[in-house]
Amino acid sequence: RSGGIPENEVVIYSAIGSKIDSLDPGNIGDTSSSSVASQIFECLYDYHYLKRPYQVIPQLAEGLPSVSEDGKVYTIRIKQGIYFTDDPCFEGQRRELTAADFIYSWKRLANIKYLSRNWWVFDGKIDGLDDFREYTKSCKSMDEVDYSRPVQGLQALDKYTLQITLTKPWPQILYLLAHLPTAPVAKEAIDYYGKSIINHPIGTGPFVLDKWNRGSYIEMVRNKCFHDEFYPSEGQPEDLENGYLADAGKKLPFADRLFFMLIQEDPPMWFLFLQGKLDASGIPKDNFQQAIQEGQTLSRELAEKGITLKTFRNPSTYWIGFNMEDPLLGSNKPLRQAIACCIDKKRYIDLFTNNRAEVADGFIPPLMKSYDPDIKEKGFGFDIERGKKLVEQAKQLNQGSLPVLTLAMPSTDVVARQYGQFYKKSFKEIGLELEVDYMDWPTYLGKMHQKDFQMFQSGWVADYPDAENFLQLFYGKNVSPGPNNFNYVDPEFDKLYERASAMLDTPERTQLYRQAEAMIIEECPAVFLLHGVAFTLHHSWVENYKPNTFQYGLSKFRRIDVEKRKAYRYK
Amino acid sequence: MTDTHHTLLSIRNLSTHFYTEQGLVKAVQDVSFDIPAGRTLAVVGESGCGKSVTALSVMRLIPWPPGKIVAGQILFEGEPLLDASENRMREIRGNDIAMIFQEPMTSLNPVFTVGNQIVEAVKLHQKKSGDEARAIAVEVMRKVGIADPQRRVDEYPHQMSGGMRQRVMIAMALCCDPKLLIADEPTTALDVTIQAQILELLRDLQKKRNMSIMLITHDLGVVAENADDVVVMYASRIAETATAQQLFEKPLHPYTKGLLKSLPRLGEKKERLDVIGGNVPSPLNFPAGCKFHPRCPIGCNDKRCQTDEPPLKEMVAGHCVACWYAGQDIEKSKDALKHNE
Amino acid sequence: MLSYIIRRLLYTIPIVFGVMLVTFLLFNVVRGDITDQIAGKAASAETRAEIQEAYGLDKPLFFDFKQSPFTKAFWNSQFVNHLFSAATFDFGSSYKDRELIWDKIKRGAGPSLALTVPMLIGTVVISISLSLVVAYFRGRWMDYILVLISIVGMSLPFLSFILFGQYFLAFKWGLFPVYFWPDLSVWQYTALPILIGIAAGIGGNLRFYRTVMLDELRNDYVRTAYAKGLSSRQVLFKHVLKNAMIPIITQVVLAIPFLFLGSLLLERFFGIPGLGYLMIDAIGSRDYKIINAMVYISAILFVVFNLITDICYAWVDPRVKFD
Amino acid sequence: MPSNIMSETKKHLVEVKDLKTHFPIKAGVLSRTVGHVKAVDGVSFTIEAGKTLGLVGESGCGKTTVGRTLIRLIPPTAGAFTFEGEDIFVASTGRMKAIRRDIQMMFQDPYGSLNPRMTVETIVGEALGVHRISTGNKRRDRVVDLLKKVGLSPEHLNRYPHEFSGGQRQRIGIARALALDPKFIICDEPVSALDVSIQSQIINLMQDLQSQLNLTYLFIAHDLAVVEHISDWVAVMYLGRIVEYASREELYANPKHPYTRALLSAIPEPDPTRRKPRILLAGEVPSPSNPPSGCPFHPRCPLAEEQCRHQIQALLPKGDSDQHVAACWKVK
Amino acid sequence: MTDSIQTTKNLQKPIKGRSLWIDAIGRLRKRKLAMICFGIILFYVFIACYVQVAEWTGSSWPTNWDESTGQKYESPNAQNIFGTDIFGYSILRKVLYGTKISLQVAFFASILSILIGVPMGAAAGYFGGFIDDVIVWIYSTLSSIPYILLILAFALVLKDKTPFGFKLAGATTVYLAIGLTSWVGICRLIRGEILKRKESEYVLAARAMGCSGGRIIFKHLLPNTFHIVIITFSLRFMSFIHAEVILSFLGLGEKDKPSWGAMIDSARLDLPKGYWWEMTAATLAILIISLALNIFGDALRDCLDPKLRTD
Ligand SMILES: Nc1ncnc2c1ncn2[C@@H]1O[C@H](COP(=O)(O)OP(=O)(O)OP(=O)(O)O)[C@@H](O)[C@H]1O
Ligand SMILES: Nc1ncnc2c1ncn2[C@@H]1O[C@H](COP(=O)(O)OP(=O)(O)OP(=O)(O)O)[C@@H](O)[C@H]1O
Ligand SMILES: [Mg+2]
Ligand SMILES: [Mg+2]
Repeated sequence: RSGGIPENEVVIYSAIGSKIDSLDPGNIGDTSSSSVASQIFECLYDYHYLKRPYQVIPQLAEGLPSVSEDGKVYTIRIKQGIYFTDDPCFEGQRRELTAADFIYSWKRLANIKYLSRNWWVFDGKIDGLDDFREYTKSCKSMDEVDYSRPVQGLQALDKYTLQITLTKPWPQILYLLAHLPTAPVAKEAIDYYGKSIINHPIGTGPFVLDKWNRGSYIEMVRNKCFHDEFYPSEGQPEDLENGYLADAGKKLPFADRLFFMLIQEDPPMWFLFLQGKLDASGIPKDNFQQAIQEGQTLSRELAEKGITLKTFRNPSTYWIGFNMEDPLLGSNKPLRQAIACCIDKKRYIDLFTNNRAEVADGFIPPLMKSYDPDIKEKGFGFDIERGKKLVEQAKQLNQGSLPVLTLAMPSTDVVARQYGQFYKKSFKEIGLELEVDYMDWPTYLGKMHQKDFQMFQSGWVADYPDAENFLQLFYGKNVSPGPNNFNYVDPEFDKLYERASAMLDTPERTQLYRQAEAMIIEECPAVFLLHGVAFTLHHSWVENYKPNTFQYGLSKFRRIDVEKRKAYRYK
Repeated sequence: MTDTHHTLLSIRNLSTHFYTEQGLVKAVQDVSFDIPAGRTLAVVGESGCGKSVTALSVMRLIPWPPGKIVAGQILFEGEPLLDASENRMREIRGNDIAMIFQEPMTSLNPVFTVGNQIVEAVKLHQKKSGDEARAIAVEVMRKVGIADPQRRVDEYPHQMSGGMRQRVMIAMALCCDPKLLIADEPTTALDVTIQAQILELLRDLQKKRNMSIMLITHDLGVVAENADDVVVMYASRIAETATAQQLFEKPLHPYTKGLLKSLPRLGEKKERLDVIGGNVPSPLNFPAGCKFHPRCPIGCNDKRCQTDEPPLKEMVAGHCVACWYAGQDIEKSKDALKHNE
Repeated sequence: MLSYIIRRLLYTIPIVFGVMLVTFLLFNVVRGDITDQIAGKAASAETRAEIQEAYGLDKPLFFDFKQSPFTKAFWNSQFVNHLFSAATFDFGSSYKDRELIWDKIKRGAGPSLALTVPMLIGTVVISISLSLVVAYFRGRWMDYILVLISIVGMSLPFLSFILFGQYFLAFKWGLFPVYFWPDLSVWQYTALPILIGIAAGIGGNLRFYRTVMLDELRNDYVRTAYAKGLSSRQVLFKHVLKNAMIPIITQVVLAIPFLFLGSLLLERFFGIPGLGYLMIDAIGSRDYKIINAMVYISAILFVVFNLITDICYAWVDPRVKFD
Repeated sequence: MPSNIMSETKKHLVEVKDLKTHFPIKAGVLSRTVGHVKAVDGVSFTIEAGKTLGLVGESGCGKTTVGRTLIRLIPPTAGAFTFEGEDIFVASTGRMKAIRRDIQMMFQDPYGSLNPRMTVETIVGEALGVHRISTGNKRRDRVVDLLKKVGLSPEHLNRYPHEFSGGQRQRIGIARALALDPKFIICDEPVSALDVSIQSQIINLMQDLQSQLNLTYLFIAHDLAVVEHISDWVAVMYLGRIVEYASREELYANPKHPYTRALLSAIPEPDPTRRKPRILLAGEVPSPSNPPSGCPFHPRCPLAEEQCRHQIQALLPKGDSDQHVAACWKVK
Repeated sequence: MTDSIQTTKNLQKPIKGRSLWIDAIGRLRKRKLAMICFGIILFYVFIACYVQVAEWTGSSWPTNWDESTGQKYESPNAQNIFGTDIFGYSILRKVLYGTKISLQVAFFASILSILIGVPMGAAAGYFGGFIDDVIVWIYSTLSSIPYILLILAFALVLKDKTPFGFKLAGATTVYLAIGLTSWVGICRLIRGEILKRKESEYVLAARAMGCSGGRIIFKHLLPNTFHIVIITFSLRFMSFIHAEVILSFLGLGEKDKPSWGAMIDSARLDLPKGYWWEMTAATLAILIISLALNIFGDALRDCLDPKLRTD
């Protein structure tokens, strides 16, 4: 093959839909970048590739952490013999991963001069780290910060033992230790490359960056220094018959080279997939009809080509939020509820998502353990009559007619406009008038931060499989500019949240979560619309393709049948 | 035109019309004449009588719309030009028949140097290299009396005086040694010394290369000195054809007579110049019968003149005239008219 | 003339200054600042403050008039810093991904130009040639058909050209690659987008040039040229074309500065890593530094090419005088 | 300038003093000025009100340039032009507009000077509008009147310049210049493209107007017979300078300068039987950018001597009258 | 003048003098195709006005475009001649309704840009010197700033202002913003044309006659550059129809009302799914008016060129 790729190499081609801004794990904030950087960097923990519900397993750590009685001190052993990939910054030495690297990386997150977007991960959680952050404020620049300054809560007991002391019990830390921003980086690399570190990601993962043509593609090759890692030998019962266990116990990764092609438009992506140039693809909205038949199975045409469809739930919920500080909406519960009644969620899903979603009644997505199967009864379904009645109540409450409401829409594109039209029409059904304010993302963010809006369309994709991640969105201390954009403050809810979030995963906690959810539904700071369901397609030559919504570094599991692909391409 | 010279260009019953908004302009009607090789034919006549249009018709350069050659035949060396292909016309234009346009100011391309425009013609027809062509261009420019031609070749038309532009046009037409030169008022913008020089040059070329010239001019002095034959046109028709000698000695058509009379002559002390009374008829609105009759001392009273178009009759050998009363003394004719009544 | 050129080049200073002032104002007054964008979704107030400090966004927009103009503080404003960065061609790095802006421009300019330059040349050459043909055949079927085609071409949205071209020419018939691919050479993956760009651009250009040509075609010098025995081709492509050059130059030369900005849609649909999206992206994400750099470069290019146009005017048409 | 011309006690309508107009010659990519075309190089003359000065001369000697400079279409390089006692070259723009009502020009290039997108009516009538003289039907009547005077018919009112023959265009130009009833008309070859009968009509018309309205003409022409007929005074130009200046009778009867003589002898005779001897000028026509030293005519002059090659003689009275001046060493 | 030329005997009443424009209109009348095209343009304008009036009077048709008349994505059928869109709205109604916004924006913006660009370009070209410098400075500055940014700024500045008691809202902002930013192109073209023509003899003649600079520009020079103005108008017109949507995109202008540009924009998502009718309907609407406009423009151009006049 041309392009300087050796004939016998196994190459995986994937598409990414938006530009990668950074491959520095400390500063990564979007899923595209995460899915690329996760091939290079590893965290202490990871999710199991096959098992469901999602389960955290050690990655760089030897095992799960040992937690102290009070739930505040975590002691973690790190695997020995894990090396950063070879790089000029290590001056020819092999560089082993140690506990100190974690401490350095996390202090770096805390370093305010580094301007990380991921400080929220540890914000207020680790003993002494906030003081370190305070200290960095006094430094003139990023380089001046003295990383040798001790932090009480981050101790390396020995070369391979890491001890974390929390300010309060926080069981979700486990998930965050599987979150890419906490991946370790080497201080030598940071110092050596300085500002251009963004171009030189140096990690411990299965692949290393070979070429990064920004705005075009990223090429990675197998990391020669990669530690031993093996394909999982257990999974769900059905995984065996689905062939996911054929490679059990084999050394990872299977591929020699990865290409991440930046493809921002759907048509070329779809064409490339059909031509066999891309190994896997989502289904563009445009081509859904072509790919998926009635009843959500793959169309004959594609099935004959050997293409396989995989569907899976996303831990996501989308909603129309209300600004509870808005003088009208905040004090008019019937109005909020009326709005909740007026939206035909089924139709919404049908029109805009090709039915790739489930109706949401509450905010906890069905894939989470704490999802309440009876939620339907509690929520506000589509009911015009009820909506009209509620509007009457709302009018009374408002002592007169209702003014025009405005909705902040974080996008100006066609789809957003269609949403807008849909909402307007729906509001009209129950006699409300809606004005939709389309704006670009930064403007929207600014408005959110300044609480300068009435309603907004938004959603949340959970960072980890714990409903706490949703609950915190309504926590009184998290109001804007924090994640609680509803500016919803309810002392009772807060108490509930505080209690539940410090608990380990028990049925009691699930109960509390559901109780909290019910409270929110009743108070109605948001109209929950839908939970996402993802559809992906892959070609017959891709083996071990099991979707996983929390884990990003998946390329290492994939195996490619090169001959089959060749045959397809040249057909 | 009883001559041993063979006929180079022969125009037969040529009619060219313009289809304008206000109506049909019959700019040339039924015009026939011959130009023998090596001779000069002068075309004189009223301004607007169709001289330039006749010339353009020969070149087949009448702009369509609105103009069109509607009838007639033009034979060049026996070849019918009106049937020739556009490719054939291209070979003829510039090479066999060259034309000097009446408006030297606008007829030159404003964005090319005059040298460039001459060289272009030379290269096209003589297959000369760039330097040779330029040398030829400089040479013809010198011949037509342009000072400092080395520098002037690189000037643009707007930098030249009217006379110079006219001489550039002449140079352009002469540079390819055409067999027939159509010169539409070639010396109007030239002073007499230069005019004499240019005419001398033309005569010279004529002698050397047996070139024929169709000379359109108003200057009867130039006609007298240069033309062998003369065609007098009036209101898009031929009024009279004769040799120069015959014409100046004994003009037959009343228009020609009037023309010669109104000529200002050197040394002649006149308070007012003689004119032909009456107005030029508009081509949209020609009078019936003889077109000159409203201005003609006989015609204005004569029935036949007012209704019937006089044909071109040969009165003496080589002297034709289109007038019912040609050859008769005007006074006599008037008497005759009275008799008739 | 030399002094004219020098004088015009000196205009670069007020023009660039004006452009930068206007963009700066637009950006700060109209668009708000970039802090939210950098900070991410859950940033605390202190992070935001820190970001402002790090990027100098906490400085006054213009001069600090409370200070005396002789102190450093007076000059230490955002605007002065931007001017300074422009004057030294040191644009710094992008707010968004922290890459050096020069690197971005250097990397993107090649592909952008590879796309747009052939596109411009193709469009201009083809549409001028066609326009001469059309003007010559004015009023005959050839003219009508080409006019019809060009109007249809103009009415169709650009996107349909792309979708159509990509689907049929590339995907269905396999004549071109569908998209950029690392093992393809530049001319392979730009061929189709160039073709599409030309096809979409010809309509309007053809209409424009046709009008210009028609205006020249009836002048007397054309008659003279025919009288010399030149063929229609020579008359049209030499005499008429040069006289029609002024509007053509205006159209073409002044399109050149924009070439380096690339073509947004084509780049996105064909994966050409050019500069097309950089500007739009930067406006969308308020990456003022990128905008500043791009605007600065295009202002300079614009002034230069404006001057070139004027010199070309005088060059193709000797009647045009400048002093 | 000899005192006898300038020191006339009579008040002159037009006084031109030492007029110079030079065009820069540009070369190279940067169009640097490499020299000057001295198109007009020191020309002085005066015209009494109601009289005609004929200006004849070599083609390219600067006649048009003199005319254009006088109405400030070309900036003068030096000199002064006094019209009715007012210095035109220093007049303000507003004043110029008023002055232009009184000074009109007939252009040598009839076609080029007619706007291709204007009908004859607009072309001829425009000046009436510009100077707020008449509007509407009145204006049209005036235009029709003018057209008739120059031998065009009212049917031509709505036609555009390209639809006319050369002579007809020239007459449109004449009508335009006459529209304003100016006091002074610069006629740049106004009748060159006209056939003799129309030419006579026009010249008669111009003379009639002159006697009726006391018009003053600067009459540039090549046709010496016409010039003789219409002019009171005649100036002969050669290479940017006046070489001879005399009253009509004097000049035609008794030409002094060799160039004038050559000119007169070169007039074609409208009679094929009479061929007269002709003074043929030899040698190169000099160029105004690189004029020969001394008398500009010397390279072509049959009388030229050593002195002519080095020195140029001022216009001095020659012959019987001091009104007859010429610039030649050889004639007394 | 006894022997001066007498007029032809059969002198009819002098024909009424006409100007270039009256002449051109007279000639246009005789061209069938051009008149048909003019009729089409009038028809479009009529629809636009009708919609406007319907909106003022609160009449239901066609302001009821946002009422479902069928299922989503119905292909063209008897009830919905052009089919329906994603919400089941009739595309025919949307096209009709969209006429108002699209025409309004395209017409006014092109006229505005010509009204600004032509005199500016002419003044720069004719007077040269300082005036030229200033105008060149203005348009260089405007051209160097990214168009989107500029138009956004103009639109934001204009939005909801009430100059002379006239509220700028909706489409008005859009066409003002487009018009105020897009005159640069025509300005440059006209400047070039004027530079080329200002030294011609007929301009000298006009100056000699005492015409002022303004008169020379407007009466003598501009009529000779009309062909450029006309073609620019018709080209601009079409590009503005397409561009209108950009501003709506930026959250300005008529937000949720259909215009042809917006229809094309949303239809592009449907096209790959095989729902071709919305795109087709909007494109056809644009195509027909642009054909009409271009053919009419060409005819007008020809009629304004006296050298082409015939019968
Ligand atoms: N393009 C045209 N459209 C309409 N009429 C025209 C056109 N060209 C010429 N004519 C008319 O045709 C007639 C003959 O014109 P032509 O140019 O041949 O005259 P001419 O004899 O050359 O006169 P002159 O000596 O003045 O040049 C004139 O009446 C003129 O008005
Ligand atoms: N715009 C210009 N640029 C440069 N040189 C010019 C320009 N206009 C005229 N000249 C030169 O000035 C000289 C005089 O020109 P002018 O037109 O006055 O001559 P003229 O006496 O009118 O000649 P003619 O009788 O041929 O019209 C010529 O040599 C001409 O080339
Ligand atoms: Mg003629
Ligand atoms: Mg002259």
